[in-house]
Amino acid sequence: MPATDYAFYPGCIIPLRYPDIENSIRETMPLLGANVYDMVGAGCCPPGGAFWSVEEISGLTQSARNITIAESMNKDIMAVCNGCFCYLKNSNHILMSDQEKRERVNTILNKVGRKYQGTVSVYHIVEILHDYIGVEKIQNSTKIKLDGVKAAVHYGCHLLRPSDHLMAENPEKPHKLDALVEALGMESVYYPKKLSCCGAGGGMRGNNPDVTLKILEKKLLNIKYSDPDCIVTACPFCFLQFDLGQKGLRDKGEDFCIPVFYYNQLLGLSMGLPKKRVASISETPRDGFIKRFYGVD
Amino acid sequence: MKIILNNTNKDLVDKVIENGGKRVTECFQCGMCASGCPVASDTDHKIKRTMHQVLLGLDEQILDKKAIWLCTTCFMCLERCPQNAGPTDVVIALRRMSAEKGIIPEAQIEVANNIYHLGHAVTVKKGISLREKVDAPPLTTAGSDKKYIDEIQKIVDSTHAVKLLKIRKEWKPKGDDVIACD
Amino acid sequence: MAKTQSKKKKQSDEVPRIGVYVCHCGTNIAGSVNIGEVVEFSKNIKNVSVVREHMYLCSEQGQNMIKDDIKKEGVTRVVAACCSPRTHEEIFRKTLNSGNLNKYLYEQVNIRDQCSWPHFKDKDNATNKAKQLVKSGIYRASELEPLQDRKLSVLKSCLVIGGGISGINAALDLARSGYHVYLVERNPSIGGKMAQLDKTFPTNDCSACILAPMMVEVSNTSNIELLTYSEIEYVSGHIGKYHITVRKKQTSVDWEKCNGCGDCSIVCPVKVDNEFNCNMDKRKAVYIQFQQAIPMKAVVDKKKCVKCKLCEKRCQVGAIDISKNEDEFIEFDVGSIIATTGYDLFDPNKKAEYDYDHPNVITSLELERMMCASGPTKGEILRPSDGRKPHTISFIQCVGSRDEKTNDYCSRICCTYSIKHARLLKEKYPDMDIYIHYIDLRCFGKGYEEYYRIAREKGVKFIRGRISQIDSIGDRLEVSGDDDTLGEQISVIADLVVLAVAMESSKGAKKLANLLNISTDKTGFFKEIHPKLKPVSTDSDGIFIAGACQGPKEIPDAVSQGKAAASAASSLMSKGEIEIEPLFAQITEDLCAKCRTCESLCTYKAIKYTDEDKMEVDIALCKGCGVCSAACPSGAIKANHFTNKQVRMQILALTEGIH
Amino acid sequence: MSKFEPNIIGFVCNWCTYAGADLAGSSRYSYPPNIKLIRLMCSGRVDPAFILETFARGADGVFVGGCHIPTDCHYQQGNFKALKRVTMLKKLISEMGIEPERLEIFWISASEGKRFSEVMTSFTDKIRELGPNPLKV
Repeated sequence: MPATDYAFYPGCIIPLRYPDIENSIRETMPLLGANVYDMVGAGCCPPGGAFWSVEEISGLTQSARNITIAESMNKDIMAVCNGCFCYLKNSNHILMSDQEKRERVNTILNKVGRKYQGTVSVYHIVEILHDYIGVEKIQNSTKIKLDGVKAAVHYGCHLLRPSDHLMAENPEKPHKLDALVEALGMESVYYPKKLSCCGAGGGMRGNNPDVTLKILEKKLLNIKYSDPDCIVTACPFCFLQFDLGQKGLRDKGEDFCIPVFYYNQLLGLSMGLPKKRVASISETPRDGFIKRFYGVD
Repeated sequence: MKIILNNTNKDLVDKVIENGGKRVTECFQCGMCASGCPVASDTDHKIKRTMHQVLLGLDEQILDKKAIWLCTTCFMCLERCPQNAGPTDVVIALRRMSAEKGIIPEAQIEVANNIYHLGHAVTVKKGISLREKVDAPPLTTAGSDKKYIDEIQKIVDSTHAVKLLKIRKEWKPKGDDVIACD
Repeated sequence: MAKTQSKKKKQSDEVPRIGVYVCHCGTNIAGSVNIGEVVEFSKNIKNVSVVREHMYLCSEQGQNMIKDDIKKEGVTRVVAACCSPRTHEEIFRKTLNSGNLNKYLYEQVNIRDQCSWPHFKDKDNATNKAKQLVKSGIYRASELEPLQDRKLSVLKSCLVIGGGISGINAALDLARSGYHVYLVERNPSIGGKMAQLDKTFPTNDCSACILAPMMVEVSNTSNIELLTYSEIEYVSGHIGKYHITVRKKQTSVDWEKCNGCGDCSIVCPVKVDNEFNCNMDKRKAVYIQFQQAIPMKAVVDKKKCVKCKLCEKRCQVGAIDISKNEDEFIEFDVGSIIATTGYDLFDPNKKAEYDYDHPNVITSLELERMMCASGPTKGEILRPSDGRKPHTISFIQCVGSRDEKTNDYCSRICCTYSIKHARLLKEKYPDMDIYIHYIDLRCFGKGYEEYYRIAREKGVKFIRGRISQIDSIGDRLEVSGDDDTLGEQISVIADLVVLAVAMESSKGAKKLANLLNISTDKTGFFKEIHPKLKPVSTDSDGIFIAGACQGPKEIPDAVSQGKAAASAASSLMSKGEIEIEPLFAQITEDLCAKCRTCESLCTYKAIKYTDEDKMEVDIALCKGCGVCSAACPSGAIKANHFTNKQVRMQILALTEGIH
Repeated sequence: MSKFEPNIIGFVCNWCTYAGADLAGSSRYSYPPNIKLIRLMCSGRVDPAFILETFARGADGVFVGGCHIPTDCHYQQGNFKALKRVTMLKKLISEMGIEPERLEIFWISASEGKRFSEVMTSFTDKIRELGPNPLKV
């Protein structure tokens, strides 16, 4: 069972594209009793699109390197991105169960003075918030309630699937992020094909800008079904897809204009943290939402 | 075009299994994979057909075309496959085999080079300026110090990935960004 | 008043008090017939004393309702408006019986199969018709008479026709229970199609190894009289006592003396196609059918024998007498009959596009014989054209099945046996390329899905799409088709093509059906009374069916049915007597003019003119068809339960007041 | 004045045509509700007097339903006897002024539910065309 201290694995997108999300995590988690410590020198997880797609060992070894950083801190990893969570946890699983691969990985890691031992676990921030901190504690820690606000929750693929390794949620009927959203007073609304992909992963955003927007458009049309006030996710890559993707669609003349938040950003705002630090970077406007429901400019 | 099944690659199934698509033979073509696929309607990536092509040994039809690189790896097919045939695993295996033939899309090469040179999948310099804007603490991840990037480079250099992903020693990331730790 | 009269007074003499019961059958009837209207309408018909409705009249609650009315309301006739008497009459007759009312005072009106179902789109007309039919039933019920069942003694012996796996099981089960069994088989040996198989799915155990011990047991069981090389010539009589005539075809070999040594075959100079090996090799004109034959006796093929008498001279026990030509006729009586005559294979020549003329296009049974160690190739798979081992084999499914031009039904076993062949071949020759061209894979049995999975794991290629034609390309065959998933035309250049031919009703089935007076369905298979609830019973009492003569069936089902038929025959015979419906003809002597018209019309010779100048009905022989009654010029013959009066009341009801 | 709807009565044997009607019902093959059946054990039970009486009482059409000729009869030859009687009766009724087409004999087996509905539909159409039984005033 994870304790109150976590090795904070920020990944790539949060620290380098949405550092306001990073701030929201750094500042909300300790208020709920979960202290986060930097994994100094942590590299890319790496994701499925590049290294995993060409060779298993290179992906596995880079993941192992990241895990060894947490091992040296003697703390379980808190992943804040679905991709990071999926690939780190999957690697951890392979390395723990497959001795032959572990030895091959350690042979390479030895060259950089590291050794994978298999002493830490990987958690997604949603699991930590829901399972270990709990909905009640979150409810009690917020100052501003978003009663009557409708949120479309997007889980993202790699928090749920493949479920037999990740085991973070019921893959066909997840509820944790919905419960967390409702802890802020919001209503998590139904929309069709809620578990389907945002269209960003697997190299799709980079390789096929047109296709990625088509998939996103379908996703947004489904979300539009229940006319929510905002989209909430706990994956920075899905966040990026919704944020930049909506801009892409807007440039093509289709403006959905649905504000997007990473969960901890809303949590921070509800706790009264300053908007500038926790929710100030986005291409899809959300100041209106923040002003309307939080009364902050 | 009529396909003569005798002339197909009889080793394809074994190669796919070797590369991680371990349960490909379990497929009985029910179509569950394709019916939930987010890209099927907009692209040539037809996962049910791909599974069948593997079983029949039709490697040219898969590896020489880029459809397998259109998978978003959402794992919906793998999650729901009633035979646990692992369609996503099969796609990944095929990508590995495709990369061996030198077929790999540009975006993959760019991300891999970013990781190799910057420690991250995205460029770093832009990130650092954004961090300053929102009063984030100084970056401590791999992109913050050349010694961490050296580690990653040593790791990648020890694997085939360096060749497969066309890692270039002279790399200039896209945009106006520069390598952070030069 | 009726109620105060002595109970001993015959129920028919009283003014009938009719109870009418209208069943909803859930929504089956109530969905398109207005039950309330039918109930109200019935109340106003003469002699009706009680009318009630029920959600499910055949339920215990519904039956109790009827019994209560018989007891408390003094109901003396019961009319149920519900489903078909063909399925439910017996149930309600029992209800009357247990309510102490003669069970023939019951009339069933079929407002489900004849009103609510066929007229489901037209509620008004369905309701009107239901009213008229109920009225017809009520009118008829007024004229119903109490009848007593006939008791017939039942012989404790059974004729089993067909010595395949189903018949063997039926015969053994009955013999073990103490009944005398006559097992009649057309071929020289029992064993049926199963004896031709190499291995059986889903366990892949050797067919001969599991079948042969049962065949031996048949020959060792004293109360089984085994009549092979024999056919049913004539059947007469009735349930409890059928008189059977069997034609024992002439073998020219005295089986009492023959010891099965096979010397006769060795010297015989005449070679003929060996049917047991699907004509892929030759046997002699005097032969033993196959290695494990039961009985292990030689037979002279009279059509092929050239009468050289070499065998006669060679036979050391002097068993052969070629001059014997006459068939022998054996007669006996049995209490019940079980038909297990199996199936025939579809003739693939009827699908000319599959080029069965080509030596390398074979049927699955031919492949099966090749795979068998005792078969024509000693277990090796060799191309018939040149004896070379094939490298690529295509299996084509549904040849003659699921095809309106041939047989529209599914033959049920072909998918799994083709998978069996593919698996066995892949195990023996891992390099072999095997394609199964299917339209649906139907591997529904216990353990079959797993069996199919292993075939996939072994690398058998399954391709969905019917093959359109086969062409010869040099010494190979091009199998042209479509791959459903690829959405492309495909072809396989195969060394051998195996056709999964359909199971069809056997060629002698129709003739036997006529001898036994049982029905066949439109595909020629024997017809059971009810596909779900009476799967081995026929519309001739005391005659049962089992195995593939009823429809395509795999071994486990054929065995189960053989055992089921044995159980059904056993429960019929165990008491030694049974009660049957008293639907026989009765002659009113005063009216009879002894014209003897009836005598000449009766198929069963049940009416005879006696020495005392009387016409007499033998009620054991009379089956109650009523032909005599319809023909009697003086109306002297009453057809029980379908009397002139009863029928005329129905005519009256259906023509009265509707103009 | 409402359209003429004929009243048609069928004498059917228990083993083939009655069972065929059951199958038509359970397969939901519809046919005109003008058809009303009287069940007998065999078509050979149909007394010519039944048919004459039915016409005399005003029925517009009558048919006998039995098992296929030659071998399907449950009682071996009852269907032949029915056939002979119907052939004779057709002549007789035409003498009486009733069109012989108003009387038919059909062979419908227990497995021919669809055929039952087709035959009933065409017979009803024919009687409808012929109009009411001329014996009716």
